[in-house]
Amino acid sequence: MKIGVVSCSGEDCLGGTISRLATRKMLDEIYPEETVTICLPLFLAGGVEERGFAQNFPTISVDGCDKYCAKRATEKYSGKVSDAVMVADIIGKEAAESGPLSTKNLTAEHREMVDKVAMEIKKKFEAVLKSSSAGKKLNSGCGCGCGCGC
Amino acid sequence: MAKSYAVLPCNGLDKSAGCIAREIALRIAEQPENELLCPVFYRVSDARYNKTASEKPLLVIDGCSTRCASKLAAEKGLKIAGKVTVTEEAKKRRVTPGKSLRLGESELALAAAIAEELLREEEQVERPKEDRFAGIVYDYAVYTKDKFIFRVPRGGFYFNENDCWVYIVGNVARVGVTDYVQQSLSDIMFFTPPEVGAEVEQFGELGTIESGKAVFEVVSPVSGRVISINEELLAAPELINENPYEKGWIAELELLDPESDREFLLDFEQYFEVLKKKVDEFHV
Amino acid sequence: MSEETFMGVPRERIDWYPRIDYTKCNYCLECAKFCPHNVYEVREDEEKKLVVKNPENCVVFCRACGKTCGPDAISFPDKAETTRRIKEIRKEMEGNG
Amino acid sequence: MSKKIMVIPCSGMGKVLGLVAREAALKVATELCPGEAQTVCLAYIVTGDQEAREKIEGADCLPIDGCPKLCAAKNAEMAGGIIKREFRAVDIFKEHKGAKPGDATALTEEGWRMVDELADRVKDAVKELVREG
Repeated sequence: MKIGVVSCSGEDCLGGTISRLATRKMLDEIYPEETVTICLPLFLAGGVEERGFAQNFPTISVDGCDKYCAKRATEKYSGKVSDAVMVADIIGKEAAESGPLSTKNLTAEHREMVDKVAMEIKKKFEAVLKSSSAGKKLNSGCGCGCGCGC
Repeated sequence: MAKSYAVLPCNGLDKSAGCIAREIALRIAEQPENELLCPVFYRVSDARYNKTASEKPLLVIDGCSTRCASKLAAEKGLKIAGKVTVTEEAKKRRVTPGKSLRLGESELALAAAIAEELLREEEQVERPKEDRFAGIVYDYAVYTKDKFIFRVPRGGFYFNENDCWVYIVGNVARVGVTDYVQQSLSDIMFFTPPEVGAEVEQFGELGTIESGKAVFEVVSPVSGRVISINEELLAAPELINENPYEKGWIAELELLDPESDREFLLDFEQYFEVLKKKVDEFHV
Repeated sequence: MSEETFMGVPRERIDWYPRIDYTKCNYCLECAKFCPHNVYEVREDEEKKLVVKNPENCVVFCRACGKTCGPDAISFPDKAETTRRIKEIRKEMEGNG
Repeated sequence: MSKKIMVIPCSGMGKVLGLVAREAALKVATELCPGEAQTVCLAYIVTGDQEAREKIEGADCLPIDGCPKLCAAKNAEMAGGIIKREFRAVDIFKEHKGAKPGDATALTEEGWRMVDELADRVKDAVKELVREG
């Protein structure tokens, strides 16, 4: 079973950049085998398969600022999130709302922020993993409607 | 009524086939009412030719199988009324053009013959080109892994273990790749078509498609002679990602040995099992 | 369909796997990184750092790793010949079956 | 001059194409055309908030998408933006066959060169729109 991690786009502020990078860190390094992501705007631009994302996977949203775009858009178009991470609560509102950052200009300080947020995602992730693997089995079967249960 | 045409040749100045293409274009353009589009100028400036190109039926003349002129026409969104590729025409006529960029007698004769035929064919066009594959009914079975969806069409489609499909109507086969290929490659950015007219054996190469991840060789499920390729893929190979069974088909072949091909084809049930196994084992 | 068959023929009877031309190979290892089927093995301590370890894992008629090879050191058997051979084996098997 | 031109990159979480789109947008808005263009956060547009809609409704938009799914263009249009031109990182990739641009987390030098090329094209479009008024 896999868990979805959905980040905001993060175009308006540093919190968004950190949110994206922390999400990538989950996908690339921390739990590469257990995580999937989706581009948030695909809920609208994509098809049924994309909109079904949060129904198929327990999903954690990661937002940079208190607009909570990732959480709200996921819940509006796809399904309820299992938990939500707010970057501003972790690195401070002021830092989070400063200007957006190119990955070219990442400093050690920024990387530290990314790590902190990633750890928070990890914590929530493990909690979600525990509770949902105890629950129903998700997203199995081939969906071909043949009832083969494969 | 003598019709008037817009002629778009390639400008292959570095190959004799390109020079022949240019010669054919000149011959057609010399007829009254016809107009020549310069591909080099067209690339930098839309304004000059857009009107002509949209009003007159367009004849596209390519020198070699790189098909620069066809690609240009596709990029500009033009509808092609008629087209030839010099290397293929030469093969058909069993002529081997010389290497020299200056046209000799036989090259000029070839150019004249191709030009004449192209005009004659177009005179009697108007016959709408019927699409013999228009009647396909698409009914997909779906296998899901994570967020990836793999569709496999039922009914009439056959497959090989190299994840290519074939749909046969009469003596003609349409060929493409399956969702497994398109999902594995991710964003497909390049399509190198097979040469029209070429004979391909079963499991032979039918062009390649390429993404940032890899190059995939289309492995022909049947043996045959390539009679057409999906021109739209030249400008928009992403159609393969959107749906490799419908708008993303690769090529059409005239079958050479359907009986013996059959032996090596999988039907829907067989391929669906192969696909599920591959997805479970390898797909990341 | 069992694991080790291709078109109904036991995989080990089909001669299809990459041949490395060691005079051309520059050990960039792109092919090994690319192939998801563990056909290749990298041996850091040996002179031939790259070997075809599991030829039978190679997908029959797949030549994708060859297209990652800059120096063009990878080749495959002739496809038509291989197809012919597979057909023969199938006939034999039917005869015995 | 009324509103600034909206440069809207896709979210691009999943692929290097998206990261190139995003970095190009950022470069246009902060380095190349800070006076004429601004970025808009696509996720915010997607929420459908009134405030987000007002920001983009009737504005000239230059969506920069990574892949042919065109999230940015489609969502900007749904929110009432006027799409002046569409850019796709994948088109730059097509011009650099075989290049290794990096991944969705970090770009290589080649990846950054593509960012520069894409940003230049967007910049040209911004300048052209400004000239047209």
